[in-house]
Amino acid sequence: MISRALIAAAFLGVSSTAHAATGEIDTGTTAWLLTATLFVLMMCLPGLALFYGGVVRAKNVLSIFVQMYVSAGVIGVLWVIYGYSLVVDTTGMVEGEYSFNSFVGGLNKALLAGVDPQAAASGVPEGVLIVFLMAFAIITPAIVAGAFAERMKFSASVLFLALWFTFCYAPVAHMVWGGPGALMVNWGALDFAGGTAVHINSGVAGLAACLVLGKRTNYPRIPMPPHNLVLTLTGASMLWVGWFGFNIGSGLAVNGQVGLVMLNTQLGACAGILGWALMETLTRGKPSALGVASGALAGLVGITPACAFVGAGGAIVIGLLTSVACFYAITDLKHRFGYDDTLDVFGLHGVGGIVGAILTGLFAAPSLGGTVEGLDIGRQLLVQTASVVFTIVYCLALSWAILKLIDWAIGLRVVQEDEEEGLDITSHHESAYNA
Amino acid sequence: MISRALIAAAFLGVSSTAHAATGEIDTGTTAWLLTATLFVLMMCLPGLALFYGGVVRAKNVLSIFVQMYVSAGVIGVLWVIYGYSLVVDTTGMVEGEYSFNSFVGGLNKALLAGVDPQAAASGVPEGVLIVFLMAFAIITPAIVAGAFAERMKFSASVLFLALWFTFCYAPVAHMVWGGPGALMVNWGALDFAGGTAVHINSGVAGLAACLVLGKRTNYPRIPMPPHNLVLTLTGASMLWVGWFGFNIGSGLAVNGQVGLVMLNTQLGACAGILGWALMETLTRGKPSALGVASGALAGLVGITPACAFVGAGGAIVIGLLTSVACFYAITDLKHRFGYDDTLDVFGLHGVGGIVGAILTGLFAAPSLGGTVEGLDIGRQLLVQTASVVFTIVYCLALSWAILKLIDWAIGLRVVQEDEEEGLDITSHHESAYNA
Amino acid sequence: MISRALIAAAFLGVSSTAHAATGEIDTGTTAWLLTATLFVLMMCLPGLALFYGGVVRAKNVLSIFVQMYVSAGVIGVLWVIYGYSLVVDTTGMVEGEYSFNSFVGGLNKALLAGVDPQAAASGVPEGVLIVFLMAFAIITPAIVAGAFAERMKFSASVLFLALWFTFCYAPVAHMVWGGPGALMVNWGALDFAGGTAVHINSGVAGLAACLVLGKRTNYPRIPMPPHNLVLTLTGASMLWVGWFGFNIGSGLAVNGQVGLVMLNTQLGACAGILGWALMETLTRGKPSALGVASGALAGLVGITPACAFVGAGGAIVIGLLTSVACFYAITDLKHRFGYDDTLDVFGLHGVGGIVGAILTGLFAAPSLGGTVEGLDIGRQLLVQTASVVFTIVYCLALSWAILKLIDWAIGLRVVQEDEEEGLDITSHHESAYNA
Amino acid sequence: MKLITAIIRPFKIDAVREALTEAGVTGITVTEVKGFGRQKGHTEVYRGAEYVVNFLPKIRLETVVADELVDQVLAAIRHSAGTGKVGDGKLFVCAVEQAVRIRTGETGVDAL
Amino acid sequence: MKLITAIIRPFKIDAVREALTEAGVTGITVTEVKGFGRQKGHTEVYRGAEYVVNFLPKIRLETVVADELVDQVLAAIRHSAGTGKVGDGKLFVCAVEQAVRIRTGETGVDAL
Amino acid sequence: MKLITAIIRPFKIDAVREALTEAGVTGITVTEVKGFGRQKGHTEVYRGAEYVVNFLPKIRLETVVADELVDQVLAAIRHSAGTGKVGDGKLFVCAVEQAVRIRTGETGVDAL
Ligand SMILES: Nc1ncnc2c1ncn2[C@@H]1O[C@H](COP(=O)(O)OP(=O)(O)O)[C@@H](O)[C@H]1O
Ligand SMILES: Nc1ncnc2c1ncn2[C@@H]1O[C@H](COP(=O)(O)OP(=O)(O)O)[C@@H](O)[C@H]1O
Ligand SMILES: Nc1ncnc2c1ncn2[C@@H]1O[C@H](COP(=O)(O)OP(=O)(O)O)[C@@H](O)[C@H]1O
Repeated sequence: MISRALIAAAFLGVSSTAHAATGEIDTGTTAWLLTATLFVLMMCLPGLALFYGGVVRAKNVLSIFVQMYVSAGVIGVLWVIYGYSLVVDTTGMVEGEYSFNSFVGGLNKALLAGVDPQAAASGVPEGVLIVFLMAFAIITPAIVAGAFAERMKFSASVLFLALWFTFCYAPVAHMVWGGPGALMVNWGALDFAGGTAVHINSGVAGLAACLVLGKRTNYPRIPMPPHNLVLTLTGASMLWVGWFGFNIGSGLAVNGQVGLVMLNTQLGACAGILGWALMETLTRGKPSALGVASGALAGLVGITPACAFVGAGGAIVIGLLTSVACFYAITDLKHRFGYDDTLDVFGLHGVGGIVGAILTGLFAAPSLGGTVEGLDIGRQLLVQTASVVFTIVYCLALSWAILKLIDWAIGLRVVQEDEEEGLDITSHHESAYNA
Repeated sequence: MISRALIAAAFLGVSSTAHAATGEIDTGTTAWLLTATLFVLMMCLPGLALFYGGVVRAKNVLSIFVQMYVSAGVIGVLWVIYGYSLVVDTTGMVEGEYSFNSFVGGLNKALLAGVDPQAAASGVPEGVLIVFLMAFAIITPAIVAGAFAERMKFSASVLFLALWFTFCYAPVAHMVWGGPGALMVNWGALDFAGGTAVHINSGVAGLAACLVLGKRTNYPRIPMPPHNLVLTLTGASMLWVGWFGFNIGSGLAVNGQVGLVMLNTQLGACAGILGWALMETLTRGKPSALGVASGALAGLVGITPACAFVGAGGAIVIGLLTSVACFYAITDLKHRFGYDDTLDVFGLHGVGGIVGAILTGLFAAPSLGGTVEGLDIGRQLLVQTASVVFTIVYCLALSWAILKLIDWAIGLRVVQEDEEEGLDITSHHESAYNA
Repeated sequence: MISRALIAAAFLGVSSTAHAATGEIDTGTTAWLLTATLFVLMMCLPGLALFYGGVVRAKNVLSIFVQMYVSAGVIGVLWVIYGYSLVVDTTGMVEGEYSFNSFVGGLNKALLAGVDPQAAASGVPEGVLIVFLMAFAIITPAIVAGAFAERMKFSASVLFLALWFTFCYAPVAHMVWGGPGALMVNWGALDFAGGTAVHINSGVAGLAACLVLGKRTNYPRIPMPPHNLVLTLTGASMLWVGWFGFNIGSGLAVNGQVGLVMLNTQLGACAGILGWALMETLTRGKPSALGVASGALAGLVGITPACAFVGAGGAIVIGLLTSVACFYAITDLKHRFGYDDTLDVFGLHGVGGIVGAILTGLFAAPSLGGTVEGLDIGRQLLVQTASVVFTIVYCLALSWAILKLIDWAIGLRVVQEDEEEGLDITSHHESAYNA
Repeated sequence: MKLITAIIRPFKIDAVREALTEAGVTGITVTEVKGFGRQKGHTEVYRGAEYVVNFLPKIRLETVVADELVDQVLAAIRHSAGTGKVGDGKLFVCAVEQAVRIRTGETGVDAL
Repeated sequence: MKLITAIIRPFKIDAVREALTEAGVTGITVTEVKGFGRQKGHTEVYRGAEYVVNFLPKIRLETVVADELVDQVLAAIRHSAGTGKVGDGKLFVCAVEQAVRIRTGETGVDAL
Repeated sequence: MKLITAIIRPFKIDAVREALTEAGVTGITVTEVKGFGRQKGHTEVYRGAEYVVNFLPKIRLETVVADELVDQVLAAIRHSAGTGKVGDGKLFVCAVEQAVRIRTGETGVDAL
């Protein structure tokens, strides 16, 4: 079984491969990881910003961009101060054993102590790895921001994103990718590219945020249609393309597996489109643009943990089912429960991440076309479920606490007049569009 | 003579290179093909969607995006079901001989039977090759969609794109890239990156579509200026950048040739801009934004078949001449014949593809700076013409038949009221822009 | 000390490495340089065009795009005619000695004489290098165009960009990257990716242009707010992502250094965001979208010359200080001096380039975390200052002369009515947006 | 017949439309406009350049009604459009001499 | 002088302009508006949220003409703007007390 | 009360607003419109398709003022909006029978 955790571990010097041993740079692997990093950065800015920005009202589109820029700035700097260390430092971890460091990395690499960005780790300069992983740490909180869009104070949002990155993202990323001795690695959970650490994590945090924050004023009484769907579809397309950097890059290597990951990622997206289009056609008579874009992303969320472990057929089924589940969550469940998840962070990333994580345990089985030899479906489904439940509970609790704390300290919401006038003018002195 | 067909053949195991023999992954080549695939996918979404979407009226921009998303979804899945096999399966083919399989591949790789996406073929995991070629199969029908924009039923358009992919794209792609024994390979036609299979094919299908479908209501009596040229220019720029993935990637290798292909591709675009700007300045006094973007793409279409076979001077001349020919076709011929090719699919891809294919036969000669040793210009021009004529006839006949069939079965056109109200609302329940 | 100049020199055959000697292609290095080239091209179109186009008024947005397309076309062709040779031809140069060719390359490679785009130089086909360096030659004049936006005649702008490329860009690029014997290489100036040749050069030319051309009519009496900041922020994000291609690609190699360059580039941008956001918060109470995007780019400009020579801490400080300096230049200095630099070319690239160049001399010292062993800070600051002053003086004089010449020959400015109606209609017969 | 022109806050449009429908109005035409009045604007800043934006987004609503409906319609708009804060807007009444329905050629009150 | 205000279908604007020019009208001002009336709207759906859109795009055309031209102008618009289907729009006529051409200061019918 | 409607050049809006404020006007509503008149339009060309654009961007400015202010306001606009070139625009004056301030219910001149 080739898991990203193991590869990551190899990278981090826990185990050693020929390359790591010799400390030589492999130019091909490095070339790809440089490229993958660029695409993951592009997913966030402009990809996610456009995807989100098009759906909010014209008076709030800049607030999305400012949040993403500033949180990228803050997290980028925090990443080299302590984030990287919290995720990758393996001090105190022993394969199969549980300790404090099964939950979060140490601070031995804080301020990049002892790290030479030019030195090779598994054939790639460590500086490239630092930025590749930083890109994940930047985009995950940015996804959360979609849930509280159009009503959160700018200062509160930045504070939240920084704290959430520290107390939710970094630990969960460590539990998943920290290598032998990390919680979910010990459990044997399968999560290739971040279904748990990225999608369930951000989705659940989004749910917490929109519950604590409350609905937008007048929601859903007054229609709030997307102000510019061309932006949204452009952003979704960039997310789709960038997702290959995300999924394939997560292997941290260029080997035969990249062929499988690329194919599965693409099929997940394609099947996701078909799933959503089908559901819309059945329920409304016609597929919509926002729908098919959402379907593509739902499929991609679903295939993220599975992409190296399943066959092409499994990828199609996962894309299809995740898309249908997200469709149901967003068009039905959300309205039934009445929370106001502005950009459907929970419906897309939370629900999609959960469905994808569970289905990974199923379709990874060789009998269903998967690649994980010797997998016991029943046991694996349990492990997957455990990792899902753990992430939900941990993330819900921590996110809630952080939000309450900020609300108590500086207040979470803008005043109603500012919300009505729009955050662009009231929080940033700007209008996106001027005649 | 290094032709893409031969390289493709090598890839598919027909002939064998050192890499293929050992089955080892070359990390550099794989890194580039991963990247090239991403750029070709980006050409379609968001590139082509923006390029097209900006030119249509605001009430139809989403319909362009939905068509592209859904057809990507459908073709992506069909690709692993039978498309890949129809294009690359070489069963029954013998170098220089003609058989049924000279026209279309067999079904031995249907459902990816016997294909291991992780296994190396010519140094690259086959999964990467599958998605790289899939990207071509997705974008080519998408190009056609520009010709029937703003008036085709959504269901008809998806049906058309799926059938056209099956009966037009897959066979022609096989004839061009199927390796020894494939029709145009036997003929010795030079087509490096798809002048025939992609551009003439889509351009001619576009012509068929707008002829069968008829003009948009009130065309050309009522002005239908592009609703947002910034989208169009952004899309054109992305197509330009992505085209390097398309052209260079088509070599399926990283070798000295990529230097030539990159340089020629860039020069084709640059000369194309100058050609169009010049023509506009001569006829109208000033170059336009839509014009220079069209010129860049015309130059790129022209250089596509030639990019590995000509010198820098030849590339400039091809870019220039193709651009002038397309300018003439679009600004004069179209109005004279009176067909309504909404996005000038025939004028750009059809005419550009034909001019480029013919000029390739000329400038590939070493005496004109080309790289194909021993090329007999007269003979090659004949071969190129034959491949052009064959593609036109085959594609026109098949496209026509498919369109008539769909018209008979479910009808091609939306009713006039829906056309006037716009496809976004009537076919997808959405408006792109909301205050 | 590893300087880009030396690597460039290696590339150009002045010195030889194992690869260059054997003339073998390294697939990984080539894969990366292909990719880097694509990203640098994307920086210009659509990146810079969107960044600029969003800030001008709606009636002038297409004029930005046309200028960029046509100047790309012209410079692309001039590049193979004489530009490449003027920059890289090393005839007549001797390490440490000064001759005419210390200032500009010869014409031995004009019309690509003796250049085989397929032949390997330092492991990469020369054709790739030609286009990579061409992308720099295209974007640098395009940056300048921001200073004279909204009022320059189209013909004059194209003429200016072509002449400026010839007499300003090519020589300065040669002085910086021409290898041993080139002016600034002889001096020992540290400029990894083009702080001098690209940023100071374009920034100062921009200043010259807006001084010679005069203010836009009614500036600053009538408000001229950006017409679409979403375009601007999208463009800025693309510039940010593309900048990795620019900075990392400048090493022309894939080695340990790319890890350092990638990390520093990212930290420069992040710190730049924080710097600008901080200044805006201090002076206005809130950070703005245009502000944080400008800050990211300011940080990137600042880190450009330094990115391979400083440590992570140095990168953060450089990003921060450059951003603060640019903030001050743009929000205060410009208004005080009263020139009308439409897109703040001088404030961002000129000032940012100068600050970055000087700080490079400081933070390159190992005592401050830098990587340049044995660096004498005092001496290096002198050298850096000398290269800055030389570039400013040379570029100001030449740019001024070219502008005056064009003004005398054909006139620089459009008539006032055309300026009021907008350049899109009066220079290009088009409107960007139609209902 | 009278033309009633109302300048109102944008987010009140749906409430006003409902109130008017209830009052028996069958046709309304609305325009996005910018209004200058007692309500104070805001400042926008772009790279240090400050612009005071005095013109605020408003909706201009027009409806032509029979004379006997005027008071009712004025009241309906007043109640549905008000927030009590500066900037709620105005109502203007002008005389309309003739109305024609393009489709049928009906004139006068029948055309409304 | 009378102000004739016409609410018409957007795609009819060119036909109406031609008809008006023929009828001797020399100046027209048009505005993009949204109209609510008998013509039924459509439903938009975004991720399951349904919005009934009652306001449909219309063009509001204004022209001030001399009294003697009014009937001719009304007829010209009626004929050029009609499709016979619900939603063709309305014509309203109001009295104008004064007109001034800004450029010259001419007043009354001379200003038109 | 009178409704003064001015069709002016877009870039004159700030000058006119200042002039009106000085003249004692406290409320203005403006709309982006397109105007057809003596001022000639331009030709746009998209891939060889030529469109003559006759409708040029204008601003429609409306202000309701007390009768005694009318002349002053007309003069203020004339002077601030004029360039002396064709296309400067028009002023139209109509009678307003009633005005209401939504916020307070004030009517007549008090509502302005
Ligand atoms: N005299 C007027 N003529 C035309 N429009 C006016 C006039 N006075 C106000 N308005 C419009 O009404 C809007 C609201 O007016 P304002 O003075 O801000 O608040 P209020 O209506 O509460 O007194 C303005 O933005 C403007 O559009
Ligand atoms: N009483 C009215 N006042 C103002 N505008 C009206 C009125 N009635 C209709 N309109 C405008 O005319 C348009 C067409 O009216 P509608 O009732 O839909 O069809 P028809 O004109 O065929 O009866 C409406 O969309 C609206 O803009
Ligand atoms: N009779 C009219 N009715 C309504 N609007 C008019 C009329 N005449 C002119 N306009 C408006 O005034 C604008 C300027 O008129 P035009 O004839 O071009 O120049 P001028 O005002 O200098 O005579 C036009 O674009 C149009 O919007």
